[in-house]
Amino acid sequence: MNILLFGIAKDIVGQSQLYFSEGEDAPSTVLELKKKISEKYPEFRKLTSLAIAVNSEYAEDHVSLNGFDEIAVIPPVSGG
Amino acid sequence: MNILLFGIAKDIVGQSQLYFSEGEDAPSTVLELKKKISEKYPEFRKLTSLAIAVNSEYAEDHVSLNGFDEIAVIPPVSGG
Amino acid sequence: MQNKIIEIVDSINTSQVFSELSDAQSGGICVFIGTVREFTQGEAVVSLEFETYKKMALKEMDKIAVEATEKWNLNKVIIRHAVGLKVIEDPVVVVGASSAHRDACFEACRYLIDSLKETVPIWKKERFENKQVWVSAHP
Amino acid sequence: MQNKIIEIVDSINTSQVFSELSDAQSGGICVFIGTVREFTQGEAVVSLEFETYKKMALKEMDKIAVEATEKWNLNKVIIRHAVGLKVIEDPVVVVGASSAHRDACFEACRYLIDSLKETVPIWKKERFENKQVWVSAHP
Repeated sequence: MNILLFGIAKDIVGQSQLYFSEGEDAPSTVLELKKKISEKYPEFRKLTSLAIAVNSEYAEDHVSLNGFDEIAVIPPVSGG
Repeated sequence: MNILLFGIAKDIVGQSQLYFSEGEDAPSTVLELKKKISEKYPEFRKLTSLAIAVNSEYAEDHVSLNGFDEIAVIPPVSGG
Repeated sequence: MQNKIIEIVDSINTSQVFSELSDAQSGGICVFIGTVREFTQGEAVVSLEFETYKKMALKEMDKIAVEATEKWNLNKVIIRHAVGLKVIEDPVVVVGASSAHRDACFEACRYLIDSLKETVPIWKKERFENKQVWVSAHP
Repeated sequence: MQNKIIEIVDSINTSQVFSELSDAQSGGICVFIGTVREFTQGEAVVSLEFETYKKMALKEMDKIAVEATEKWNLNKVIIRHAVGLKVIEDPVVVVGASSAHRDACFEACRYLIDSLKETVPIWKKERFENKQVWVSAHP
């Protein structure tokens, strides 16, 4: 399972994608993904907000994830 | 005393200026001017509003007029 | 405030407006352009003709610009009106402002056009197929 | 609504915006342009760098444009954002709308920029002399 990283998320992780091997390691919901990355990279806890996009749409915590989805970490946006 | 006419005021009078000879004929205040032109050209009474400018500033009814002033009839504006 | 542009012109070039309002201290520019539209209350407009009492109109436009800069923290302000014969889609008026934050330029821009329509001695005659009307002249 | 322009570009050409929004049924066009300003909270900005999740950003921009046309009676809508390195006075975003009367285009224009700043996945890094900061990342 590949997770796309943008903006400060990319800086925190130090690379533009994050990889979870299928099976035990991979998060099964948006909420689980948020928890996993916040545990591994505590800097995420300091952000104003943290959203996850599944197939390029904002996804709520209960949404399930699978390896075919395009998943992205969306740190606080600041366009304009 | 020359009075500049614009927009529909010009159409009502049929020319771009109105002339009052000094003395008895000439209005001495803005209010008198409004009365005089509305009597002579009753079409002015049908307008939404009627303002007078003295030296290119809106002038209230009590303002006095003299032959050296630049006086203009300002029918309802519709710029923009 | 020296950074204001107040003009009555024969024709408006919309491509230059943003560079005229651009400013290193501004994060936002808001511009309103009034254009000639094809229908007024269901009737097809052929053209508009704008007339002005230029000396007074420039004074009134200047007052509005000064009032706006007193009400809001603006870096640049523009009020430019066209006169003469205009056809469908022609720009007839441009108002705009630049400011550090967007609230000020949005509110000022709205104020500029609303005030212009109330006080500036400019008159518009609408020409239709079979008649012509001085706009707002009659109730 | 087919009359909408939704784009993410490398650089914005402000001179074409009004002709893109012009329309025979419109009497008003309102445009907001966001530009890079020199100071943020008293500190001199050297440059801004914009990054986006393009596929999702275009979807979100499209949603905002559709919402605006549902809320107001608009003829044309534009939302165009630039990405990459930007310096002082560079335009970074253009939003705008045209409508028969000015109320609709003013309100829609404000809605477009406010919504864009809330939901569109675009990120801005401010570079100062001695540091760089992802805007809004931290409380």
